Order: sequence, then C-alpha cells, then structure tokens
Amino acid sequence: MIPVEYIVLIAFLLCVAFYTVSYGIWIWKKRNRLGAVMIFLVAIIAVILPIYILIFREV
Amino acid sequence: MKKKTVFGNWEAGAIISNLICAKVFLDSPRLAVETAGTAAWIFTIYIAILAIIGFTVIQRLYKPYEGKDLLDIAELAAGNIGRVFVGLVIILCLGWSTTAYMRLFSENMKLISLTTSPLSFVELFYMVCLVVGAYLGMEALSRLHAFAVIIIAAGFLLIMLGVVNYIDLGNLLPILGNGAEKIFIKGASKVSAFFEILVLFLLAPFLKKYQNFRATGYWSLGLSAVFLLISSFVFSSVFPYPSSLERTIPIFHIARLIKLGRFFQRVESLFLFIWAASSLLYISVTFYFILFTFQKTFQLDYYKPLIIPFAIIIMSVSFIPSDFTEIIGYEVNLFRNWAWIVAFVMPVLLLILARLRKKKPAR
Amino acid sequence: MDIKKRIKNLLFFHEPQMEKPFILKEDSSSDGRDNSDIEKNKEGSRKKKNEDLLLLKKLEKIKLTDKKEGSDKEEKPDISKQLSENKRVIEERFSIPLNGDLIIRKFDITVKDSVIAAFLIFFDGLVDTKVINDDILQPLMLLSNLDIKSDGENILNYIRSHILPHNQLKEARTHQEVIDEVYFGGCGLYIDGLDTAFTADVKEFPGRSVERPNNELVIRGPQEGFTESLRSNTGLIRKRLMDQKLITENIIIGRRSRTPCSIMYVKDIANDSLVAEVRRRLKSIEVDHIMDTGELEQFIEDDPSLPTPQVMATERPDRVCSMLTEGRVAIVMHGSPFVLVVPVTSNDIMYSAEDQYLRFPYSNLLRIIRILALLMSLLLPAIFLAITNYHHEMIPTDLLLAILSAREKVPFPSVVEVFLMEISFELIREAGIRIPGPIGPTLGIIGALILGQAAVEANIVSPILIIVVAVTGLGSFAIPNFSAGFAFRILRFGFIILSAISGFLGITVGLVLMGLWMVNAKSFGVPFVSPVAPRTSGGFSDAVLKSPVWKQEKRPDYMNAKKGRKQPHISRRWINRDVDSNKSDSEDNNG
Amino acid sequence: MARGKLLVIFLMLAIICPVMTSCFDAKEVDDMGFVIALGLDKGKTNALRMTLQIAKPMAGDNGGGGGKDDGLPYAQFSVEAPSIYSGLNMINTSASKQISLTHIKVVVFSSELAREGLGPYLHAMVRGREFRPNMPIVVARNTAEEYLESVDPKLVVNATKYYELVYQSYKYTGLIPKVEFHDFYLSSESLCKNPVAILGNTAKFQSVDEFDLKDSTYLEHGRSSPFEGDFYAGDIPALGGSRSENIGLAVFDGDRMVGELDGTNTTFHLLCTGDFVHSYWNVPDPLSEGHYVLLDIKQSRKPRHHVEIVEGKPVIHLTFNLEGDLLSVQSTIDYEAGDNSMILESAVESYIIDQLLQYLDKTVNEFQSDICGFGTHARGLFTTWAEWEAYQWKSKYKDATFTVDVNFKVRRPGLILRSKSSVTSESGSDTQ
Repeated sequence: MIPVEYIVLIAFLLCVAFYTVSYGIWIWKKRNRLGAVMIFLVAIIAVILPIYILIFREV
Repeated sequence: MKKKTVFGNWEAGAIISNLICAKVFLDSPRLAVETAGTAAWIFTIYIAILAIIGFTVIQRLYKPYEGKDLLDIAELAAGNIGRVFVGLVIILCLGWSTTAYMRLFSENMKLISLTTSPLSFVELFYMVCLVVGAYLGMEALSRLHAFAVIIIAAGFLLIMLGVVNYIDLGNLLPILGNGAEKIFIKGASKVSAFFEILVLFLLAPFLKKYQNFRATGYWSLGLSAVFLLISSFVFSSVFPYPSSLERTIPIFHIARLIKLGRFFQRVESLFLFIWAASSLLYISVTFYFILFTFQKTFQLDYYKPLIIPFAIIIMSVSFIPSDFTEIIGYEVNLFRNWAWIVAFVMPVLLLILARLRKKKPAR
Repeated sequence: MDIKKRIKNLLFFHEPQMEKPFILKEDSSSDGRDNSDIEKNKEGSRKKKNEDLLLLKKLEKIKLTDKKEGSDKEEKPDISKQLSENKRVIEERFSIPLNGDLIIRKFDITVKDSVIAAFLIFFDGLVDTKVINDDILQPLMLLSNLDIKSDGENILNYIRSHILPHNQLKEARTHQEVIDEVYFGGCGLYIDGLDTAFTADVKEFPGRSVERPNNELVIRGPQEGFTESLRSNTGLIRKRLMDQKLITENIIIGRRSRTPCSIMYVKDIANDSLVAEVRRRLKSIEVDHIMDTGELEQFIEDDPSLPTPQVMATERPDRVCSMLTEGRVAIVMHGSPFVLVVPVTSNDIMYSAEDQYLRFPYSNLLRIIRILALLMSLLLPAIFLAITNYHHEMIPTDLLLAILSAREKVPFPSVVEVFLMEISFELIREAGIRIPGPIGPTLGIIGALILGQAAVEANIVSPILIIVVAVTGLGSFAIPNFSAGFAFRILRFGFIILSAISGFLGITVGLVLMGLWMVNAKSFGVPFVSPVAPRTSGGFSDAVLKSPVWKQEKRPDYMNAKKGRKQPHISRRWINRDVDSNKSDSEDNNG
Repeated sequence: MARGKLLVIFLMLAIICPVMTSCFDAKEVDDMGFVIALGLDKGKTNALRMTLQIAKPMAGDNGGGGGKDDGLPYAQFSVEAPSIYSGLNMINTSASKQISLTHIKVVVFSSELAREGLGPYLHAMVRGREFRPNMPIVVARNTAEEYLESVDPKLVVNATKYYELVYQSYKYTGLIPKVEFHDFYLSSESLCKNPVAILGNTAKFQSVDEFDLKDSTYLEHGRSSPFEGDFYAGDIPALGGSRSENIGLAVFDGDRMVGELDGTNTTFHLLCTGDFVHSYWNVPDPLSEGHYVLLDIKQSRKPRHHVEIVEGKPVIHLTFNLEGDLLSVQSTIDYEAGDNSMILESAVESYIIDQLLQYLDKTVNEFQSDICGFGTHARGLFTTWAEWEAYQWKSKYKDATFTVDVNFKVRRPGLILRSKSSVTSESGSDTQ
C-alpha cells in the first residue's frame, strides 16, 4: 500500500506541475515555443522523478 | 522586472570565494592528499596557479565583451543554437554540483550530528534555504554573502589556529609526496577544483564593468587559493600521509582536535555553524544560477514560477545515488576530473569564436 | 467563492504586477561634493541613473497634481465680506451651539470714526486668554480710538500694521485655514467688510513641559526629551541644530483629525529624492484620525512583515539632530513625544545616543556588549536547547553532570521547559509594565525571583534554565531600541523551535533565512543592513565599532547625502599647528 | 508577491508536518548515561570483557560525596561481548539509560589484550564519532577492570576531574608519557613512528610490612637505591590515596605491545620526543660520594634531531638543551658559582647522556621500536613517498646508532645563593 504521506506529497507535486504548466502555456502564448516546451519538460520531470524515487526506490 | 541589480567587487568576490572554498568543508583537503601525498600544499599552489593562468587568458579575451555573460557571448559566437547548447551545459554542470553538494553535505550532517534523522529530513532544511534564496534573488544573496563569508572565513581560520599545537611539519616530508609526475601532470586536471569560477562569467552583467570583472576574478581566485592552501597544509601536517586518507571529513577531524584546557573540548559542533552556512550559501547561489541560466537560455520572462519544480528536481536527483561512496565517486572521479573543460576551455573557445564571427562586436 | 478564487490564484500563473520600489540614489543636483572611489566607478552609469530619477520625479509630479485636484475645492477663498454670513458658516462648521467649548466673542472696532463689527473665535482651553485679552481684544477695542497718523490705507493693512500688536498674525482666505488654526490653538478674527480673516497664534496647550526622556536614558549627554506638542518639539530640534538650511515643512495628516506634522531636514545635506519620497508617502496617507507616530510609522514603513522596525522613533532631540546632520529626514507629529527619523539601518537601532558622547574606547566596549546582548537575546535559549539535546559532547563533563542531575527530577522535555520559562518571563515583563505606580518594577523582580525559586523547588524547571532565561531577558533589555527588542523576542521563539527540531543545523538555517530576510529589506530606499551589506566604503569599520569623533569625516555613504564630508581630513587642526603652523594654516584655508 | 509568499508558507508547512511527528535526534541529557572510563580486557567467554564507569547523576548535586548508598560517584558495569558496540547493547539491557561514549575520559586496555594487538578496537574508536581524540590510552599491567576499580572512590569526589588531571602529570613528574588517542592511533598506523601508552596498575602493597624492592629497576640503572622513577606501575612502595598507579610506559610496535619501560626511562622518552616540561631529578654529587644534588630540570629548547642514513643504516644525532634550578645540595658544596658549577653541569650532562643512551639502547635492541619518532625526521631525506616507503624505516631502526649531545646549565640557585654546611658545636670554628 502507498502510505498517506506519499499521497499528500504526490498531490503537492501535481499542484506544482499544474502551476508550472500554466506558466508554460502563458509563455507559449507569448510565442516563445522553445521556452514553453522546456517548461513543460521541467514540469514533467518534476512529477515523474520524485514519484519514481518515492515508489520504486528505497531511499 | 527588468530591475538592474548591480553590486560591488566585494560581494562578487565573496560569492565566488565561498563557491570555491565550500569544498574545503567536504573533501578538498583529502583530495589534495590523495593526489599528491605529503606534497598536498605544493599541489594546491600548483592548481591555483593553473587556474589563475586560465583566468588570465579568459579575461584578456573577454575585454571587449564588457557586461556580457557567457550566454550572450555564446549567442554572439554561434547564435541561438550556441546559446541553448551552452545554457544546457551550464545547467547540467551547476545542477550536478548543486545536487552533489546537497547530498554530500546532508550525508555529512547525518554522520556528524543528526545520526538517526532520515536523509530527506536533513535535505529539507537545505531545500528551504534554496527556495527562499532563489526567491529573493541575487541582490539579497550577494548582500548576505558580504558579511556571512567573513564570519565563515573567521571561523575557519579559528579552527585552523585551534589545532596549531598538533601541526607537525615533519608530516609534510618527503617533500614531493607522490612524485612530480603525479602532481604536475596527472594532477593538472584537478584544476577543476576551481570550476566554480564559471559562475563569475555568469555574474558579469551584475558587475557591469570589465575592471570589476577582472578584479573580482583575481581576488576571489587568490583568496580561495589561500584558503584551500591553508586547509590542505594544516590537514596534511596534522594527519600524516597514509592515515589522512582515511578521514571522511577532513576539517571535521581537525576541529575535533581543538582543546583549550579542560573546559573547551569537542567544540567541533560549533564548526557546524560555519560549515552549514557555507554549504547553504553555496547551494543557494548555484541554484539561483541554474534558474538564471534557464531563464536566459530560453528567454523566459520570469524564473520565479520555476523555483519549486527545479527544487523538487534537484532534491530528487540527489536521492538517486544509493550511497555515500557512490556519490563521492561520481563527484571526485568524474566531475572534478572533467569540469575544467567547462570552466576554462569552453569560455576560451566561445570567446575566440565570438571574435572570429565579428571583428567588432556591437556594444 | 473566495476560497475558490484563492485556489485558482494559487494554481494558475499570473503575470506579476510591476512594482517600482523606491531606491535611494545619488542625487543629480549634487555639486561640490567629494567623490570617493566608489562613486567614481559608478560615474559611467550615472547618466542612466539620472534618467531614472527624472522618470521618478515625473511620476511623482503626476501623482501630486492628482492630489491637488482633489483638494482644490478647499483652496478656493470662501470668506464672505458679510460678517453675518461668515458667522453662519463658522457656527455651522463648529456645530454651534452644540459645541460648548468654542468661544465666539463679538465686539466692535472703532476705526476712523466708523464702527466695524467683528468677532473672535477660539477654543477655551487651547489658548492663552491673557494674550487674547492684552494683545488682541484690548488694542482692537480700545487702542483703535487713538489718533490715526496715516490714512488712505485699507482697513486690512491698517489693522495688521497698526492696531494688532500680536506677534503671529496670519491672513486666511478660507474658512478651513481659520478652522485648522483654531484647532491648533489659534484664534480667528473675522471683521465685517473683509473677505480675509486673521488668525493669531495664541496657543497654550495643556500638557507636559520638557522633561527627561523616559525610555532612552543616557548618563552622559543632554537630558531633554520631546513632549506632546509639535512646536516645542521642533523648537527643541532647532535649539540644537543651528543650521540655516534646516527646513521645517508643515504637512497635515488625517482627513478628520487634521493632525499637524512637520518634516524636518537639512536642505543642502539631505538627498532631494529622499525628502520627496517622505513627502509623497506622508501626503498619500488616507486616514480619518491619527494619534501617535506609532501609527504613522506603520503607515509609512516599507515592509510591514519585517520584524525589526524600519523607522527610528526617538524621544531625544539630540539624537534627531545628529541624524539630521547625516542627511536623514525627521517627522515630528503633534501629540506624540516620539519623533520619527528615516531612513534607518540595522546599526542605528542597535546603538544609543550616548555612543557619540562617550570617548571611543568606552563606546566601543558598549557596542561589543550590545552585540553580545543581541546574540544572547536571540540565540541563547536555542543554543542551550541544541547543546543539551543534540551536542552533548560539547558540554564540559562536570557541567554536563550538573545539568543532568538538575534535570533528573524534571518531568518535561527541555523544549517545554524553555517555552514555559520564556512565556512566564514575558508575562512578568508585561505585568511589570501594567502594574500601576511605583510597585511595578519591584513586583516584577519579586515575581521573577519567587516564581523562579518555586519552579525549581517544585522540580518543574531546572535551575540552569532559570539562569539561561534570565540572561536572555537581560540581553533583550540591553538592546537600546524598544521595537528592536520586540523583534528579537519574537524571533527567539522561532529559533527555539528550529533548534529543537535539528540542533545547530536548524539554528544555522534560521540564521541564513533571517539574514536573507533582513538583507532584502529596505528602509526608505536604503538597504537595511546597509554599511555591511551591501558593503559601502568603510562599511565594517564604522558599522561595528566606532572611530574617534575627529575621525568620523564622512556621512554614511548609503545616505547618498549631498555633501559627503562632515569635517575635513584634519579636524583637530591644533595638532598640526605645532609642527608647521603657517603652512598647514594656509593649506586648510585653501581647502 | 502575495502568491509567492503563500508558496513559501506552503513549503514551510510541508516541512513542519514531518517535523511535528518526530524530533529525530533529540535526546535529553537525563536520558543518557555518560561513560567516563572504559576498560577492555580479554574475556573468559567472549573476545572482550568491557568495564564501564558510568557517571551517576547525583554526583554533582550536593556538592560533595554523591549518592546515598555506597558513595560512589559512578556505577561500574562489566560485560563480556564480541566487540565494543555490542557490549554497549548488552549493558543497555540492564542499565536504564542509553549509554553514550561522548564523555569518555580514559580507555584502559589490559596488557594481555595489548600484546595481541589493538587494531580492531582502535579502528572502531576512530570511526565512531563519540570518542574524544584527546583521551589518554592506558595499558593496565593486570586487568583493566581491576585498574578501574582501584581508582579509590572514597578519595575521588569527582571522577571525571580525577581522570582529566591524573594523566596530565607528565607535565610535572615526567614519569608517564604524554599520550593522546589521536597520536596513538596515527602512530600505530605510521611508517615512521610507534605508539606508547601510559602504564598503569593497581598498587600491589596493602601495608608497610609488605614493602620490598624486588621489582624495582634500580640495579639496572646502576644505582644502590631506587630513585623515584625506578619502578613499574604497581610496584612503588607507597600507601594511601588512590590505589591505581600510573608510572612508566608501554612500548608498542604498530598496534601490538612489545614491552614496558619504567619511570626513569619514561622521563628520557619525554626528553627525546620534546614533550618534557619539568621535573625534579636526583643527580649523584660529582664531588661527594653518596650524596645527591636535587635539580628542577626544564627543557630550555626543544630537542634537535638530526638523522642521517649511512650505508643504509640510520645514524641519529640528538642535541638537548636543558636548564635546571638547584633545589637541594645534600653535601653543602658550593655549586652556585665558579668552577664548582661547571663541574656540576658537566656531571649532569654526562649523567644524562649515560641514561639517554641506556634508554635508546633499550628501544633499539630490546624492543626494536621507534617510539620517539625519529622516522619523522628521516622522511626529509627522501623526495617522494614511494622511496620512503621502500626504505622501510621500522625494520631498519634496529640498526640505528646514536650520538647524543647535552647542554646543561644551572640557571637559578633557588632561594639560597650560597650553600653553607650546618654548624655543629665541633666544627663550628673550622668552617669560618
């Protein structure tokens, strides 16, 4: 089972990612495509990496 | 948002010196001993001279590009692609040193005082400083450095003075240690100890004037060379050569020896103050420059929304290496052997390219 | 709805609004000032700065004119020539006859064979009735009958120049002016047939006379403190600072209370943009009533969340004067015995007025002790906790065993112990102030003693902790600035929590965070930790320790004053005179 | 701005949440039992027998005597365990407090254990952060347990202070070596130096009647009666005070004990290493047989070592600069000035050289162990570490030859400027 604090943490991560993506969209609208793509990338990494470490690795 | 932050030589020098010298509290003295044996102090002088020569070359070439940082120069040299490439390289290097230092410092903290706390708990403290530092920006960080670095340096020198009774100059003999070849030829790549000078090339727009840039570079290189020298000198003269290689945290072992009568013993915990402060500043500054480089590379308007995602990434990456020795291995054998290419060769190449591209760069 | 909006705000990116922070820059109009090295370095960027400054000024102008349009209505002369009309307006404005203490004295003036009706208004209790009788009523009613030497003049001039011997007589064009004066202890004189009223200053407020300052005591130095009346306060400042360029600008704050305030500065020292900023901030305050500079401080400070005060409140005229000479701006407010001085830096709140009057070795000793006191009041309980909970090896063994046996019977963890003692100490402190009369301090001491003793006897706290808390308390009393003491008392609790969490690491993190916070703050455009961070010339030498008075040649660099130098390089000229009197004399004269 | 602050607050909350659940490392002082002395013996049932002295909390409380029952300021525990840390675990099963080693003042090894090699224990002590680097190392000639027990609790009010002070006595007696764990460990690993430890034991005499001199080394030193240093620990004919005695040193080769030296040799060991501060010496009177001159000897300058390698063998030159104050001249010969003082000085010099050579001879021939660290000076003769390593100093030390040079000067005659013999009724007129 996934412990409760993991769920809280993952929710937090998702919020952060959501915020970051919204920033990326804002940048995209300002016609900075490369920047927006990089921000999306950052957002994705910022969710996937911690989750991978939380669940699949024992720290 | 385009507020121009300008600060003086003092602040910039303090930042660079702290960046270079933070490794004194980690493993720099031991590294010097590993490479050069009893001649660690000669080795330290040697790499300092190499770094200063490298910087001289760079600052000569840099002269026409007053107030431009490495990314601007990369853009001049190779256009957008150049800027993105250089930006990514810088982000990777700084990202690595931030994660590695964060992990190493927290691991050491666990070794010394918080033995039973989980690693993530210790790293959270670093995270908070990192986020707040990046949020308040370079101006606040530089000002904090202006006086914090003095306190750190004073504390460091006090530790060094405290063990003066234990210094045995005989431990510096044989004079050439591991042999001239190992020191001067194989050791040359260890000039990467001064890798953090790279940050100075990013600081350039804050410094504005070329003279400031040059003065800051020489001052901080000189000062940090002195501190590195003092640390490796004291360490290798207090601990004789083969045994000194055993010590995980050289300065901590030195601090343990301090004894002033019956009352002041085991004051190494006090040393934790300057140690933690130095590492916190190091991590905050490199983290800020990751964001700064990212912002500049991809021409974003704001970096602040990216602070937390980046902090999360940094923290997660620092958890990836499974143990202490693994991360030391990466840091010492991989990064500190090749970082000089990024810190010294890359700027030189870029500057030469930029000169070739445009004989007269537009101001 | 609100919560939904907040969450939305939190989750979506919004472009931050641009805020233009006020940064104190070097003044463009500065000439004849000596350029130190740093200033020379900045020469290149000066042009740019000037542009910024111009822009800033333009912005201010726009705002000022905005303001003016709003208040234009009041400025229009509205005094009628009809006395009865004026009387009606005044009665309406003062809510006569509801208002009991407003006196309206009607009388007739005989001028050049004609009898002119007039009336005088003033508040009973705010004015000196003798002055009104002797200098206003008597001449108007009696002396106007005397022979008239000149004629052909209008009555207004005639009355002003011949009849009224009172020393402070102003003409008012609007009722509002008259009313303001009347509220500030003046009397208004309306004369039939004139569309101008006279106001005369006859104030005699009930209030204290000049006494010793209550809170900022010194042993060596002047013993006068400000009182609650504006003019005596400005007078106390002028009495000391006999400088022709000392300016006192009047300004009124509070839409209803209309409290008179004064901005004081030395014109050719204080930076113009600083004065303009102070004026702008004060004028922009929209509030009904304002009672004390304590409130005013909160209206004008830069960062309300910063724990330390960003405005200096002092009751010592000499302190204000010395700060004015450094190029700062003082704000005096009617009704408050504390004068605000801006901008301040962290040093100013750490040092007392006495430092300057004592010989420099003495004051340096005091300064070092005060820094120690600050560190103790901020960190001592935290360090005690960290050592006893995390770093046992640091304590000398004998002491450790003493602590150990003292704690053996105490049931609480030491964090709880520390909190318990700290809170009860704060309690004693607060109670000590509120207890009426002279028993207060005595009771405080006795309370502390008995409480401490009993707590130890009852094994609730360990005796060593009492020492720690007591020393901490002493330390917080040694901080000269009242508000700063508060700041460190609050921060102390944060440090206690941090050190309970993770020992010295927590304290270090706290210090770094606090450092970042402080360093980021500004007081009226001056970085708060100024001479140290950012470092300006001579930052460390002057910030921590004081040099002898004759070596304090320059005004603080961060003030960007118009004149950087306070005294020539050689201010003790008698020293050179012995060596080579003629030469040095002529040189100094030239310089 | 406000949103940024909210984020920071959120982050703070995220941190505080785990924090509120646990303060991971916080340990109250009164939850810990602080060990002040640790003794290690060979166990009967297991590799080690550990003896711990744990300070009692009440010891400092009432100013004096301490606990109610037996008046001991500490509680002594013994346990047999395979290693130090497992021993701690075993003691924790009976002791109510968690045992902390951060305040250990002394570690005592039994000589039996020391002769087998201390390597494994030393490594454990370096690796753990709790041990102090400046605690002294004692080798007990019998068992460590007995030695620690003999620290007489009735006279020792504050055991930690006793341990802290008693091992500093080398500064004024010169009868024990200066030993810190830090040096001890480094020397045990060093290529150029061997460690020494303080030699301790329980006094063997219980009453005056038992006094004898059969274990004294005075004959070895060529004396007719023993000087203060001519004993090993435990053999001194003395009573009273703490029954634990510290005199002499244990010679190690690497981490293995190879022999013992008595107090007199220890003094000369201190002289050679430069740790000698001052002590009182008896020197045979050069002009009057059977009398002694008492001197307070100090080191006026650190000794100079000069090492050469001649034909692969070390040749060591030592130069000592000593000074002394006259404390007593039994023969009442006027040694304060003139030729007499020259005679005394040269006599002292030759006496010291003689004794020194005896001591050095012992280290070379008997123990073949460079406990003075001459190797540290020999290192300078090589340019690289590889060459030095190849020379193998420790094995070459047995071939070492010495030349010793001593400069001794009587500086102060004490409070008496001119010695005069006491005047008896018979000889009174003669002396005048």
